[in-house]
Amino acid sequence: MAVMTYLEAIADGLREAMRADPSVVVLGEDVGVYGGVFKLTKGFLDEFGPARVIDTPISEAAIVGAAVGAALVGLRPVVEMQFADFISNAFTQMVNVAATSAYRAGGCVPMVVRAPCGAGTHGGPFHSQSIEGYFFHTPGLKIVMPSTPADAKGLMLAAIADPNPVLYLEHKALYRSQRGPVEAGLAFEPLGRAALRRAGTHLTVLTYGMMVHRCLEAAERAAAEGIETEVIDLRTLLPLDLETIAESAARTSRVLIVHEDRLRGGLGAEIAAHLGEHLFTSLDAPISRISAPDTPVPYAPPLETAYLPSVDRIFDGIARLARW
Amino acid sequence: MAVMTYLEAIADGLREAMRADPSVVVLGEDVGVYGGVFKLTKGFLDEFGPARVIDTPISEAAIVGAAVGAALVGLRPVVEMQFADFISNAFTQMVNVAATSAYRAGGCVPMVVRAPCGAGTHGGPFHSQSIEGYFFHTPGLKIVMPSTPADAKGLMLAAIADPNPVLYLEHKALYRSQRGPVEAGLAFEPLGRAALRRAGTHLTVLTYGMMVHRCLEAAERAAAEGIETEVIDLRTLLPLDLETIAESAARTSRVLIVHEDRLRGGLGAEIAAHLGEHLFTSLDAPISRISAPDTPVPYAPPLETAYLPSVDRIFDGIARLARW
Amino acid sequence: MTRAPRPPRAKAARTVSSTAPRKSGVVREFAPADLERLYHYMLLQRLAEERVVKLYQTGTIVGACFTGWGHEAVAVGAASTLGPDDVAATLHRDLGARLVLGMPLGYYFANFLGRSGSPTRGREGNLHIGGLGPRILLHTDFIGGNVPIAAGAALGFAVRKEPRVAMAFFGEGTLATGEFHEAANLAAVLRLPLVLVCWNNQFALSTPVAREVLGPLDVRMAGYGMPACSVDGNDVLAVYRAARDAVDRARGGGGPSFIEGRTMRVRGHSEADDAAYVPRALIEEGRRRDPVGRFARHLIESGALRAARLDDLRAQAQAEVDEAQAWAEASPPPDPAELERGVYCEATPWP
Amino acid sequence: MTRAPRPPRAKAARTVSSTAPRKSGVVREFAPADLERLYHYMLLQRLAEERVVKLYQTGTIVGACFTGWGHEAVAVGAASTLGPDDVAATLHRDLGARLVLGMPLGYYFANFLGRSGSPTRGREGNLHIGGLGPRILLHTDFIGGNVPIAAGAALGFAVRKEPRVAMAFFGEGTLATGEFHEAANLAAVLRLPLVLVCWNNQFALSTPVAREVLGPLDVRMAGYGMPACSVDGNDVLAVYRAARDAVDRARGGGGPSFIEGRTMRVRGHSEADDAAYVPRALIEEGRRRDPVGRFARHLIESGALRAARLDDLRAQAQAEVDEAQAWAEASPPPDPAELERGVYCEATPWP
Ligand SMILES: Cc1ncc(C[n+]2csc(CCOP(=O)(O)OP(=O)(O)O)c2C)c(N)n1
Ligand SMILES: Cc1ncc(C[n+]2csc(CCOP(=O)(O)OP(=O)(O)O)c2C)c(N)n1
Ligand SMILES: [Mg+2]
Ligand SMILES: [Mg+2]
Repeated sequence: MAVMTYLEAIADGLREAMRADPSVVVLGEDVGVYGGVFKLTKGFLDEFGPARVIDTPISEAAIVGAAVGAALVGLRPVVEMQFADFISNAFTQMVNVAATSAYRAGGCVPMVVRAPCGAGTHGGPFHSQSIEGYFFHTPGLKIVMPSTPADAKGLMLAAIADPNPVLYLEHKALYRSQRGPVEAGLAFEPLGRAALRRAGTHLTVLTYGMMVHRCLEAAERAAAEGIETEVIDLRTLLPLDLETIAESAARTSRVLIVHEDRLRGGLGAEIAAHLGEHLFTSLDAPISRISAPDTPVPYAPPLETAYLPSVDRIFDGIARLARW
Repeated sequence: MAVMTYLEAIADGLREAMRADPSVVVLGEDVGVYGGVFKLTKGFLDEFGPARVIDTPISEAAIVGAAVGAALVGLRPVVEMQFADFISNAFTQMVNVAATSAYRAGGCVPMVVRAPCGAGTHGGPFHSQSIEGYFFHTPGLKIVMPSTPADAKGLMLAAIADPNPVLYLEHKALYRSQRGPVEAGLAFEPLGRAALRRAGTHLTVLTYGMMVHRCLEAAERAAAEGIETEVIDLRTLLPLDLETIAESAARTSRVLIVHEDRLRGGLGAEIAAHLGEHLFTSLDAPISRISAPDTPVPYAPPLETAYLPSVDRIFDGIARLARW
Repeated sequence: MTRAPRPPRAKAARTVSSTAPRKSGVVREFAPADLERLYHYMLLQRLAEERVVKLYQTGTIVGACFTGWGHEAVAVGAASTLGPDDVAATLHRDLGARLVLGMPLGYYFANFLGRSGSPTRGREGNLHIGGLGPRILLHTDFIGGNVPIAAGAALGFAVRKEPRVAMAFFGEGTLATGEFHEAANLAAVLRLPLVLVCWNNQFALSTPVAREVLGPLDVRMAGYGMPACSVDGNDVLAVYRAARDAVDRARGGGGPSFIEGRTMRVRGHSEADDAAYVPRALIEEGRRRDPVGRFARHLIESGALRAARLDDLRAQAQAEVDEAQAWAEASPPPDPAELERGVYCEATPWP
Repeated sequence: MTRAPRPPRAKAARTVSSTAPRKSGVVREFAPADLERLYHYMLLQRLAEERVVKLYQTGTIVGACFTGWGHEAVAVGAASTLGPDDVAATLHRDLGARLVLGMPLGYYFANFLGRSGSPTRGREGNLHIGGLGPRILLHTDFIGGNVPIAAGAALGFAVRKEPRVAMAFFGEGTLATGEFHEAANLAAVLRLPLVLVCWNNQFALSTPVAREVLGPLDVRMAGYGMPACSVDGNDVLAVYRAARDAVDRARGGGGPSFIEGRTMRVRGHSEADDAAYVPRALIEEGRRRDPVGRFARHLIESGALRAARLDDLRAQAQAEVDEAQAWAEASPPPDPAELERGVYCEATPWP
């Protein structure tokens, strides 16, 4: 199996889909000639031509809206947001148009919106955000966020295959830092299934995105102190794999939720509320959450470092919970 | 004390503020000549003139953005969204510009965005939404939602007085259905304080907006069966009055959260997660949530009725929890 | 998703013998059957909306009630230039366009009445029907929001190199919106086969056009780099001619065009609005220029149709309205058990 | 909020004796001190950005690095027409405008270096400084998003009937955005005292202007119902004259105006971009038309300034850059304990 970076794996999935089906097209700002600001679609214009790799003006609302229209007439558009942050300009088309199409009129909108997100690259408040918290509340959308190259490709293919609008979150800090084996061809990774990254008996850590790697590191440290941590990578954030989550939580009876997104109204809130209500009698400790603080993402390295949940903080959370 | 409808009370608060300070202005679509689609600003144009009651083109993003700019040079703009649903067009200006101003640059943005929201008026998917779930996740914003005429006026005045951007949610179904005594003059109701609507010992119901009235009705029914329900009206949704909430929850040891907004990622999730973590040892039953389902708001009366949490559903939730 | 049976389709008026007394240019330019078809759909919109207003006034219809009174020529004239594979994004004054594109009139009543027989299964209200199979694109209440969708459909045709055209309908106030702007600009830059049809009815709710956008609309839109024109929106043939040129240009790879149809909103914004803010003179003048009556007179004077034939057509349209309403009323209200169904589309295997 | 002491202010070059050898129209139109001031700020932007590029290349500055190379004439020429109470919404190529409006150069370095001394206290990066007291409005990274804010400031002035003007700076790609459109249209309809200053540097990142918006920018903007013109954006005096007229008109109640300053982005979009997609010839031609060098030559040829004086000015500007950088480097990095402070403004009693 080929070894690829997270970024190469996303591109590989997208390329395979475009080779498999001429109705898959890419559109966004600077995706063609430039190959995208992260060079993810580099070479796509040459291979697929300007009719399928479409450079657009700076118009997020129209880009997403056009993807909806194109999907309605049979294309499978894959939109690139230059940075996830800018998707707020397309909020209406995302949550009110694309997401409600099936429910209101039975119209399928098979489209993917790629959103390079996350902090750690000194991008400041508008080039670093986690945006899942804004979309998780929306019926009709699906949201995925891979943490490994294999998932990056598999989930991209599954997102394109899905007949619903899918928000595909790719963490900028993982683009080149993550390398791993990736299957060739149409190697789908089905939506809606969490992945067990580490088996454990003392507590369950639920996480996704860049935090998966920090949680695994913290779990290793905890193991050195005799704490066996189970780490689950959610992968699909909407719809959540509640079955897998609940099974593990019931088994370990202790749950720590870790995400990079802000605390208030983040995914952790819904998961904690859900488990707290349905596993009330089987929990031996309060469900805890570790996340970024409720502030914008600061630019200066000392602030940005303090902003992101660290391995130390996660380790402390694990230790506290295990001893509870 | 004068008796007013909820709508009259909002208008009264706004009028008093405009009389007290010439820097308070109203802007939005059809707010002047027409007096707003709900006639809330009827007569304002005559009293305050076109310089302070400003009819704008259909441009939600520019309206909110202009309010930010006007606030930065010393005005206290009060924006009217014709319907809360359309605020998605101004999402960038709300969450990324207005809300982050203080944190990023220390710039105060004293502005209020009025959003007529809520279902029950056969408005369909785009004239009926609850939008707090989309904004609750945002640092730097405040969110209020009155349930009584007195609060409607008091919170409007406090929202205008606040140096931060405040999203003021007004429930369309309460506009003319709620009547009550309202103090004259600048009768402020401070932000950030929940209100005890009904004292009880067996369980705590946390709610806001139109659901306050349904919860009180359900609580009365429960009382007939010997269940003493405490009903707390959150009033300010951001920042939450966690003190009052936690005190009551700890005292009754049973919590039911009721809101009109959808379940997943709604306010109830954060409140349940917070209380579940901090009151773990003092809760005798799982924190339960009652809300609308995770779907758009349907139009047809039978569907819309089934969509909204009913007094029956709330009563059953109270009874179930009390017996748990 | 459970779907009620399709209601009867709007009948395109059958051809008349073209042995009319006098002949004129119009008769030479248009086949009598085409003229009848235009008139038929305009009349059908008018009569259907008259009926819905009655149902609203008697409380049978709840929520909001919009009509396209005075907009029939723009709706029918423009939509009639579309080919069988073309699509349109419609809005709240263009019922006639939906009918021309094949929407069964029963759907209109079923949607207003919130019945399961409507394509939205009662989930949407009043005119907010869309996603009607291939030809009528997903509806959105967001003013301006339907234009990116239409541009996207046009993009789809361009990508596939299909000789198809997308049309978007909207009012003049829509030109103020960011979504309209981004979509019109995108279409111009990418030379998409899109036709932008604007009914300028002088008001956006209570806001006069001069408070929405300054200057002539066609001049403004020409600045986007697309052919733009302004025609009498109460003259169905003028609209038809302008739209035909735009559709041909789009189909031929000439990119998007903009058409302003000048008209007047002769009723309130919705039936809940008495339009007290509109000078009476404007409304009366608008009524005098009523596109339906005017076209009827024109058909007779030009010798295209006999008065008796007009009466037949009215009777036939009236019957269609009765039939459509009956069909809708026979359709059951949606079952609350359906409330949570269909939030997602069911997976179709890909690729 | 703890704030570091203010850094030294950019020194406006002192007046020279106007006994220059030859006299020309320019000298008659502008006082020598004004010409020097224009040159001073253009040079200051250029030298400061050269320094920042060095710091970026050596890894001292992290994140993104943008410069306004070739945009100095638009930035300085337009901003110099503003009065002491006027405001501007700036963006990423207009450092000179911020300096003209009184931003201490030290803030620029402190923000790039993420130091607590910057007005953003290290929370924002690179050029994203804003909310600098009364004159420089809140910055936003969202292309197009600063125009509604500027329009709102202008609205505030109009409401208060204050003779003040708001100016917004942006590039040509910004014209494609919905926020720009809505704000420009709003300003036109409400006749707000707003001046829209567009540097057309031919590219929006990799996208040539013809793929962002079609047709001449000034023609398009005239369609919004506002006076619009296009000038040589590398000629600071041409920009100054156009902006002066627009500012006067705005102040006089004549509403908004649009000014296009034609120039060329002679470097990459950011310093991480080698601009391989830009024809070399375009860049070389842009370099030849470099506004700073060109203005220097013009000042000498017109007899406004002696060559020796230019050397003094350069030395003085270089010293200011050194001083500003030193001030910034002396400012401590933000304290992580500050991370969660200041999300809300502290209440000020009202009314
Ligand atoms: C984004 C958005 N803002 C506001 C509204 C409320 N609204 C519905 S129709 C309308 C007026 C539209 O005017 P115009 O485009 O001229 O069409 P007309 O109703 O005059 O036919 C408004 C403001 C809306 N539907 N969408
Ligand atoms: C809403 C939004 N979309 C995309 C971006 C990413 N971006 C930053 S600058 C830029 C190009 C802007 O082009 P132009 O307006 O011509 O200014 P220039 O950079 O050429 O000076 C883009 C696309 C952004 N900042 N905001
Ligand atoms: Mg109109
Ligand atoms: Mg540019």
